[in-house]
Amino acid sequence: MTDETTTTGWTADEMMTVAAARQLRDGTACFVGIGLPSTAANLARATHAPNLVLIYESGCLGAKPGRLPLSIGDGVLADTADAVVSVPEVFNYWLQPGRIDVGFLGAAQLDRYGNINTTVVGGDYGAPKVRLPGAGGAPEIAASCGEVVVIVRQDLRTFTERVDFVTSVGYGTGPGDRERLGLRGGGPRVVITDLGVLAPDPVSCELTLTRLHPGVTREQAQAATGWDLAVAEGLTTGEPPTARELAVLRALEATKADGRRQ
Amino acid sequence: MTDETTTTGWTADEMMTVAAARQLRDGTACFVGIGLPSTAANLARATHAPNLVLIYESGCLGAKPGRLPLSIGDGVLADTADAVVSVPEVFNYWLQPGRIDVGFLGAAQLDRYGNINTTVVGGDYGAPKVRLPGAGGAPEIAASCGEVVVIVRQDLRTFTERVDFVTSVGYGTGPGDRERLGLRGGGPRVVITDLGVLAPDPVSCELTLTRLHPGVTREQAQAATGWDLAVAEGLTTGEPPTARELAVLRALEATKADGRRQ
Amino acid sequence: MDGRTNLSLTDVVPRRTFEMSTAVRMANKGGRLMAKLVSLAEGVAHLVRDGDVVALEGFTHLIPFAAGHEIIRQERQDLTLVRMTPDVIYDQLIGAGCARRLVFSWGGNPGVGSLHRFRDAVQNAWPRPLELEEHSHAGMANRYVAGASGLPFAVLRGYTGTDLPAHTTNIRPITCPFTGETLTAVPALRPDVTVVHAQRADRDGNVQMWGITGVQKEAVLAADRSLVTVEEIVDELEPVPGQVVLPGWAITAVAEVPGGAHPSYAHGYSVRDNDFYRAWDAVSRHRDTFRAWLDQHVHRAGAAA
Amino acid sequence: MDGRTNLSLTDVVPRRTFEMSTAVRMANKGGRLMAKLVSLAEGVAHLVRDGDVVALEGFTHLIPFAAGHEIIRQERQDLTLVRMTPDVIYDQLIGAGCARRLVFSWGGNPGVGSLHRFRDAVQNAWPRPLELEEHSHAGMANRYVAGASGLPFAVLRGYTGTDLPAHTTNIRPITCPFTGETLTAVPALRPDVTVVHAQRADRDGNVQMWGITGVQKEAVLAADRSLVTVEEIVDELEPVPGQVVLPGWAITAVAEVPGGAHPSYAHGYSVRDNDFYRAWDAVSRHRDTFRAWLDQHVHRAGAAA
Repeated sequence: MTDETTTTGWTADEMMTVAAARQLRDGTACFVGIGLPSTAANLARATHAPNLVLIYESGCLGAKPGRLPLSIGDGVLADTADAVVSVPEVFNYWLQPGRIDVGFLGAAQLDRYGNINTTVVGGDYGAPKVRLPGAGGAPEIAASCGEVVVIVRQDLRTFTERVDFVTSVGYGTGPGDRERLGLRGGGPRVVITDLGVLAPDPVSCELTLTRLHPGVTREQAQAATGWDLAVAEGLTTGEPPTARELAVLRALEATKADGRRQ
Repeated sequence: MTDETTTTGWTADEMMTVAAARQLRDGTACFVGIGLPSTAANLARATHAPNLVLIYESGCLGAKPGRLPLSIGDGVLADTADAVVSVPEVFNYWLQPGRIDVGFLGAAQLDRYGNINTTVVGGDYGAPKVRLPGAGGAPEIAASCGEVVVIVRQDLRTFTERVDFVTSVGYGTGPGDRERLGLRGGGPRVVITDLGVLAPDPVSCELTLTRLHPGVTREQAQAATGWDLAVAEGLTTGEPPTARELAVLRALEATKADGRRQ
Repeated sequence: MDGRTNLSLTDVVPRRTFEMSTAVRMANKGGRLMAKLVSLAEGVAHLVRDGDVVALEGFTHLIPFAAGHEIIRQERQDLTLVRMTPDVIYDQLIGAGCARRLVFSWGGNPGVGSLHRFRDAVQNAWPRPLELEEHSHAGMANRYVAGASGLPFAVLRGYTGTDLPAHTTNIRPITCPFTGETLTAVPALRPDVTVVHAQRADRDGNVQMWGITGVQKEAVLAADRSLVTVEEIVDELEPVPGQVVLPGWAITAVAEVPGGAHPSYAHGYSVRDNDFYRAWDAVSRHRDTFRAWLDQHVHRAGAAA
Repeated sequence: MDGRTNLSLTDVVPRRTFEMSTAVRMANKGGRLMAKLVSLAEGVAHLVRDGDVVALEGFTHLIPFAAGHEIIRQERQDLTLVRMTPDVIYDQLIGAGCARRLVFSWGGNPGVGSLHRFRDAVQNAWPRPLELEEHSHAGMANRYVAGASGLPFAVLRGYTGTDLPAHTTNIRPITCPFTGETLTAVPALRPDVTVVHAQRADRDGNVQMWGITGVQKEAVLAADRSLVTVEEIVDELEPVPGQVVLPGWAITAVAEVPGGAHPSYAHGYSVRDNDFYRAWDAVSRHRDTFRAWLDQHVHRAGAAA
């Protein structure tokens, strides 16, 4: 989270997290990565989606952490889970058959078809300019969850015409690609950024700006996008964070500091 | 067990069970089926092999039952096991990789190469004269244990030239067959019957009479065998049950009755 | 059964994930349903249908006998019965005429002997013919694993050299793409409905079982629909060593049926009634004694409940 | 370490079951060995060899840091390091120059950021070049499962459409022999040695762990040899909810190393030292600060022990 608070009383990261949390429907099962996805999912659970089922790849099914974990394997996740299963089981019995409604992913690079790179940037694979952590659970989360929500800060470095490496498939090279590849999940339903919300066009599968966060212009969004950004006809401006959302989010963030000496 | 006690003070079934128990070395891991194998394995554990590790296909690893279970899933097995694992795990992680030293099998029919039938007798598969229980864990026990011990009553119905159905492979049609089939366990090392002990000839793989129980003649053994029975040059007569073996075995058998109302 | 468990099941939907129909996906879209608490009769009425592929699992322990009896009482027909060890529970279902086909790996009365109703069906087609598809335990267990994993098949070292592959198309060779080695493939089991018994559930339908848990988790997760009978429904599932917990959202319905595993047992609640298993040999040996038993202990017991 | 644990390891034999040499099979014939209780230094000296394929597993929880430090102190070379999440522990081993090759699925400092020693090795070949073989978590987990199962490969729905298969020959398509569907195969992982940390062992070397148990069972069972460090050795393993028990006869050696997972944690014994993970970012960012840390906290700490 950046510390820069806008004149409207919240930061762009806070707006992004709140917008992402709002995407999560109560009673669904959500495969959660650490960082922004975990924060947003726990915000959703603490506000409008008390029955959101959080699945962490460490094997914690239905975790109900009272504070934000720093890692996907924090003890609080196991302590509060409905069941703790092995890592092979979480991938084979729970993710792979399509039991998880929503996969929640971040990205180092994202292209217009929602493909994600978290592996290498620049140079070539054997000698990259920047070596990133790699795939983790993401390729199969992107393939097998009912749908994918991407949360990522929008800038020219991240929103690239082509990702340098396809770590996780969005819509591939366009319509029909997921079906051709045999990917059974629905793919990215929405991309939440610090500027607004993008969704794939139902025909072209291209990520299209559908909503701006309050105070953000479409020009700002285009300037932060490395391709000619499609804008939805009915482009709207989203609701700002409510006082309750902000209060809960900030209280959650404060627990992350507590967790340092858990 | 038959109730017919010989003049020497033990039944043929008792002699068979004692002879089978003696085949189990202390400290080995043994995959145990219910019935005679379970009785013999528990007799071994109560006498010369206190560290015998009993594996039951219900997922009980290292069970130490104080009484004979009636089924492979009796509660006493789970209560006394070092670990209870799922049924897929016991077959995939424990049996299949060859972690179990000895597989202990019974048979409805057995041929000269130690192949076992527990599926159908007579008629054809679709309309058999006698429908038997089937394979259970036996095919993979026979394939993957370090070695197999067979315990079976010897008579013309059971010891047949050819089994009507190969449920579990011994030496197939003879030397080299196990290797050709890719079976990684050693196959039947010994067959214990109520008349004596047979072992595969090292060259021909044919089951060969190597030992008679006290009071049994080679003619009796041949008369109970549906093929021309090979007899080892150094055919010996085994030791009768010791007083301790008999006492422990009878005490164990008595617990089976106790178990009726466990 | 217990009055508090008779909620309606009309909105229960299949859970076959990717194989779900569009209509069902839509119905499920607003949120994942927790398992419904139902009566046993309701659960069977709504979830077990004529012609279904039905798995009643439980490896000696936790066998869902009460649910099997309810299936007999509701006179389900043409079932394909799936079970690693079709012991006394399937002897009863087969003898009652519910089954058209049996997929299994070991059909006996454990520690006692043969299943006479099963034999009568195979050898004499009584009360109706019974098709068999026969596997090994390792093969059946892996077929459930594949089903639970959303894979079309599983790979194992199994069946090689036996006569089993000659009698089904569901055992085939497969080559390792790395070593060239030949192994064995079996197709996933995907029952229409799986029924298991467990010790406890909470009011959200989260199920807890312990002791020998066999292949129950896999059988439930492999199925389109699932019904779990439990010894008791509790407010809070106290953790127990050796427990397997199935989240309520992975289960279709839960019914409280104390003693629902008898003559099998529920670790911590009851012990195996070995006398029953021994007595079954005589009861089941003849059609008349079997029918009399069925009438008295299943049909009339149900009417009294 | 503790005096009671320094039994000799000279008769410890590999456990690669069917891949065991004949000599080893004969040596093992008389009976299955229980896990030896050893000191950490002995365990690493006898079980981790130059050039080995080594897996140190533990998914955030129960990471065997102390064993990793002992490997650094004993200056093992040319290791192929295998791990789903080569986080701070492998950053240390890579920075110390022990590794030639890394097989992994996610290399980061969880919740903090990048691994600077890992990046320096990949981007600048410091202190030596590091070959990568890169997978997804699902692929790595299934590779361990195949290893534990004695199978040459595993099948999953994975990697499809990504650029990962282009960079290794260890991701290949496989066709379902029943449906014709194309899936993905990955080869079994069979480490020469796996090292894990657990809460407890008894004197027969039976090991008990609970909480998040990750892929540790599979990693141990997949390996030729195994070393388990534990918080304590006890007379009796009291059953605990969520426990995984590994029988002593499936493990090569056990060493009592209280706090051996720090800065990771052992559920019920310690908590994750999140400050350490955060501080590692600065410590590891530069070669000099890393070397100073290594000298003070690994080399000198070992000399003092």
